[in-house]
Amino acid sequence: MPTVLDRLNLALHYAMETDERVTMLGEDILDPYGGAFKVTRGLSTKFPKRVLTTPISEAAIVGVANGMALRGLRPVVEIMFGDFVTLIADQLVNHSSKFRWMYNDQVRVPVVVRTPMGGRRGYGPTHSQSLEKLFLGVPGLKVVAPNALGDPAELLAAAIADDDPVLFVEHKLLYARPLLEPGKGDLIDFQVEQTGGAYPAFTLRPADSARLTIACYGYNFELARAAALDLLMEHEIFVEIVLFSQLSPFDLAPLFSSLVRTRKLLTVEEGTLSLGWGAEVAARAVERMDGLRVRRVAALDLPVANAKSLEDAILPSVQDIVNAALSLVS
Amino acid sequence: MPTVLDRLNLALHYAMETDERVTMLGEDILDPYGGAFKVTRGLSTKFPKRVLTTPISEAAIVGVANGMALRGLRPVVEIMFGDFVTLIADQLVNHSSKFRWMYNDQVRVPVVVRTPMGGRRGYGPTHSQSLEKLFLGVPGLKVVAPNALGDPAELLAAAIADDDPVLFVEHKLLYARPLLEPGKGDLIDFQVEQTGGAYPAFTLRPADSARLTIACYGYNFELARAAALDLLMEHEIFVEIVLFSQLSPFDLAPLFSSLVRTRKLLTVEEGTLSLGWGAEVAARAVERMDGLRVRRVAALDLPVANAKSLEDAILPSVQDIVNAALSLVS
Amino acid sequence: MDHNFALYKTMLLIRRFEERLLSEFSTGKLVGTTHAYIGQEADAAGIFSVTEPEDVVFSNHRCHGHFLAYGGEPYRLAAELMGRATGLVGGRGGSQHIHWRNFYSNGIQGGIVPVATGMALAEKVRATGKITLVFIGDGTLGEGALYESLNIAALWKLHILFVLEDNRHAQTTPVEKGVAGSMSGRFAAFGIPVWERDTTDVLDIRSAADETVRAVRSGAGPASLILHTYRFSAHSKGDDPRSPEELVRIRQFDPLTVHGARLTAEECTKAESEVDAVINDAFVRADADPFPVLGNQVRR
Amino acid sequence: MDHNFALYKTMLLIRRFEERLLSEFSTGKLVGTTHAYIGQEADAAGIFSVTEPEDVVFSNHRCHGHFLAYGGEPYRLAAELMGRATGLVGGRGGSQHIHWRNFYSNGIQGGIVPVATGMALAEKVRATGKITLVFIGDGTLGEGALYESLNIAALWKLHILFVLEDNRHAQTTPVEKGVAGSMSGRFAAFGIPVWERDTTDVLDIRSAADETVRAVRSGAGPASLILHTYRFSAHSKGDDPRSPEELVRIRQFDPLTVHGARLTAEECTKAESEVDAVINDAFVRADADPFPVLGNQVRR
Ligand SMILES: Cc1ncc(C[n+]2csc(CCOP(=O)(O)OP(=O)(O)O)c2C)c(N)n1
Ligand SMILES: Cc1ncc(C[n+]2csc(CCOP(=O)(O)OP(=O)(O)O)c2C)c(N)n1
Ligand SMILES: [Mg+2]
Ligand SMILES: [Mg+2]
Repeated sequence: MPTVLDRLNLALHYAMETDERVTMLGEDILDPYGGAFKVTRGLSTKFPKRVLTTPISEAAIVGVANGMALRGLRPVVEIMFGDFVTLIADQLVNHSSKFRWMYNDQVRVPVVVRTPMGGRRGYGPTHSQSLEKLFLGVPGLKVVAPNALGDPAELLAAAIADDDPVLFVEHKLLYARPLLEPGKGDLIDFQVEQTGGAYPAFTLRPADSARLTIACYGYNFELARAAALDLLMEHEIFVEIVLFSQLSPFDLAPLFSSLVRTRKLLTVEEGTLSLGWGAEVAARAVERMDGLRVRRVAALDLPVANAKSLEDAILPSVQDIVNAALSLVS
Repeated sequence: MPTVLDRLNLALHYAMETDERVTMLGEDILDPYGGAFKVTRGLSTKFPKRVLTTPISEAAIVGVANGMALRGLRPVVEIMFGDFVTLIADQLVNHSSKFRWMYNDQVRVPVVVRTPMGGRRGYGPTHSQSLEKLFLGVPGLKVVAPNALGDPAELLAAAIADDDPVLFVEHKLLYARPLLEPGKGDLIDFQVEQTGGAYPAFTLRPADSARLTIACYGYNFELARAAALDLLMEHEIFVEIVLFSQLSPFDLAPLFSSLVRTRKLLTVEEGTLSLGWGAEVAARAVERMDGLRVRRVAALDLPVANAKSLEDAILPSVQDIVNAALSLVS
Repeated sequence: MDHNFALYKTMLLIRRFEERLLSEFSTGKLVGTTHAYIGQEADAAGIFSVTEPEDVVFSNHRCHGHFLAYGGEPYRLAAELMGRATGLVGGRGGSQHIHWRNFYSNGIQGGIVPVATGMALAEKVRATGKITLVFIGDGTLGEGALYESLNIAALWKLHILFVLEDNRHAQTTPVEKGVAGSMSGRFAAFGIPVWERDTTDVLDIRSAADETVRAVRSGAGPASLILHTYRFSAHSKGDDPRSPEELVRIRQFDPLTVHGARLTAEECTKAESEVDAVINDAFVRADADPFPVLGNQVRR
Repeated sequence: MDHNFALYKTMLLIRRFEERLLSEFSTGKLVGTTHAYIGQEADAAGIFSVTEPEDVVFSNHRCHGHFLAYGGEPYRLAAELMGRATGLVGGRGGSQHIHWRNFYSNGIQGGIVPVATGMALAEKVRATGKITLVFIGDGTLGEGALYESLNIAALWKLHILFVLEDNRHAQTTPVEKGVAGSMSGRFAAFGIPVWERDTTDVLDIRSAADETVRAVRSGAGPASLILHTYRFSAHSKGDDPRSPEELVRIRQFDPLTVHGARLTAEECTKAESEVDAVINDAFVRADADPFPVLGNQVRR
């Protein structure tokens, strides 16, 4: 199977081939290097004029992309590490996401900002964060994250085709992962339902009736599956998993369907706990349904340390998910 | 009674008088202008050397304050409008809040960033937002908001005395408000309990047993009280209000005490709904207590329009709070 | 001369529009805030007399003058400022956030500069022949995003003109407290050529603008135009900490007086009455327009 | 000469430290990433030979060389890089995020510059006589926060030295693709005096640094020191897209060779063996140290 990286790279190639408005911008994205994580590899060789390596100017790059988008192009920006989204916050919050509504729907801002997030590689406090939560709920901005189950190529293609700005969050550890196949490997015991449109959600239903629902996105689907396996093997607890591709706006219909069955919600994410993605998921779920039980698993509210012993303690583990699940069903 | 503005101004005067490490930085903060909202009025006349009017460089100003704090001073920065916190995101998230922990507790970063937030003045999409939610949950950063009940002077003094960075969020409409007095005016029917330390919370308990708890902060306490009055007069529903000064880290003990009594939570804030303050409040509440009912009132997930007819429709109203309360107890 | 008359009339239109606006605040018809262009009219009038209608413009918080000189309709602007559904952006944006044809504005200092840079890139890629203009004030030299954009515009030889209107103050901050070193050096450091004028004479400005616009349109890369000028009114609606003497002193540079000297008394009167009619019509019409209502867009 | 020997030894210490570090990655003792200072040693050695021990230093992602020349202990740095509790910051920071005495570093390009500017302000207010140094690379000229800081430092006459190490590449981007116009112009535009050298001779660098440090310490305001140099190893651990020819060509500027020519063969051997002992001790000791554990600080 191709890896997530292969598929993302393919989507970029395909988008550039089929739509000449698509333009790449980012730091060190030219061949032979092809970007810090190689996602843009091959593009500059094939499309030398439309692949622009930029100075180290995150704010301006996204600003430039906003301007390009306002004037008819479809820029795709790479921010080398997700930790630097703090530098593009003004462009995303006060420019990209506002123009369409503020100008009374007379313009569109088809910008995609791609960036790798996440830790577990020992990169330390400024190169390991999961900061997507800063932008969840920003009106006018979509936040989307690929995973190893849905096709990352289709997801990225949809983001590029979107008329509105999209922050596209790629977990570093996903790049090397081969795509999963429903019915194979540890998916064998799950029935997989896909719902939603361009940024689909996947509901994994086990053979027997589930006692809780795990909501997650991106790389944490890998941990969630491992936890589900453990819960089944060690504790005979069946789990449903709802895997989201679209993080914001929050469209939680498939989760609600699952919660009708299980009435117990466990959210899993790698960012710090407080006001993470899971907070809004939990809040919406309980506003909608009385009597739910809820737990969240996330990173400790600390920076991500460099030393592995600390990083492992700070970021959520499979065991943390299992423990939370057990406390939820107890 | 003095206004909130009077008390904030007094706190700055007092801090500069009593601690020569305290230094003010901000755009247009010199007399006779004294800052866009006059909070720094009089300071530059009294302490000409320690009040520094800056170029329009939000990121650098906060960076400079970080450096000053690392080297023994206690800077207080004014960001002219809260909408510009997007420009200081990198300094707050990747510098101010990280240094202490990242440097193994060997340094302190006693920075205060004060900024006016909020709408209802017809300032339009880039001068009316409530963006504090971007920084709620950032590890190492405190977010604090004054209100008209607690003493804003004491609150700001505490922030300046804090060894850790504090984002101090002042709602524009609070400035002109006179301080409230427990037992007077519309507070007459409430018993007010203060809990917590330097950034206290206030629990307002009505004469009779309450059917729901409203959690709020800052200016929205004004709306919450109006809603409570309406609920009592029109619907004979008693309400408890828990008013927070410390928004982050989330320390919700007084809310939990109230919820034990009411088991119904209504959060109120002016920022946009999705992943606002209320999301984390709701999530923590339901993680802790099974069977709670929850509603949130916030702005629509849209930019804040300039026209009053639109702004009023977008921002939460007293009637919105009343309606949500009624749906909660129904 | 026709062309002198047209320039005068543009400046007068701006002046009267802004005056009317400020007065409407006292009648309560306007809420929020505004930044009047009074004193700087020669900049906009001069520049837009040498641009093409299809050129792209990104303006800032002080955008009314730019918009009117660009050819924007006073009525639509008035309606926007009064929060009417017929406003340029349906009342959503207000004074600082407007858009019409190829004219855009936003209220974040500096943030518009990379956006304009990207617009210039798009026009270059699409080979439309349009140039892009972006307006900043002296105070906006404080914002880092500006320098990031200058670097990119120069590296990629974009067809963009950076117009710096130095009215010697940023809100209440005089340039000495806000700008170190030299203004022209800020552009020159990036290899961007600089045209600089210290004048309120619209003809001087027009000729400098003509040179820079030609340079940019020739495809040589970005250029900058630094115009030292004066703002006569307060920064926004608020108080003005400048001394009364200074306010009197700078009025001697009134661009209407300077250029008005080239017109006959009849021409001046004619301009005055034509402009009055337009402004009055704009505000009266706008005032009769409906307020916008919010569709049923988003859950509460 | 003692002083030539000391400079040589500092450079050698940096070189051997970085080499050892890179090799430890292959043994799996190190995880994460690192940015080696190999090739640029003369910059740090020259500069820190003329600063005072109490001066304040803010360094960037490529900080090991600065740290060692500052006088930092190789053992504590090695322990940090190996993620040990005895590391400079207990393993929390790693390669790019260290702090010891008045030395600080962080991994965000440009973000450290305003912080250093604020440090300089604090030292000035507290009249400590200390100056502040901040290190940036050519690529970091892309970041807006830098220019905001230059403006402020110049306006407030802060005692700060901006050291720009131009190793002609930012990661894989050659300066021609990243930096428009002139490097010195970037500082001059703000009225900040510039010292500029294109050399890897530590004595030249030392003398330029001496002049700039004196200028800053005199209280005249900020200054900048631009050092054009070469990076011999890859940007970080990753691949290096430069051609093998280029890598050979630039080795002729090896600062160890250039300055080594001033030493006797015995001196060189002596330096080599002393440095080897220190480095070996540092890594061996660090390797025996415990890993940090997280206290029970925060709820899960
Ligand atoms: C990022 C940002 N910071 C601050 C402000 C508030 N503000 C609006 S206009 C202004 C002064 C601008 O001065 P200048 O650039 O000289 O333009 P002028 O008003 O003189 O035309 C300030 C500080 C803003 N709108 N955006
Ligand atoms: C804000 C930010 N953007 C990007 C990076 C990733 N990055 C780390 S070093 C580097 C290149 C820096 O080049 P230069 O300033 O020339 O320093 P050098 O590495 O050559 O010493 C980049 C792009 C970063 N650390 N911070
Ligand atoms: Mg100005
Ligand atoms: Mg470099």
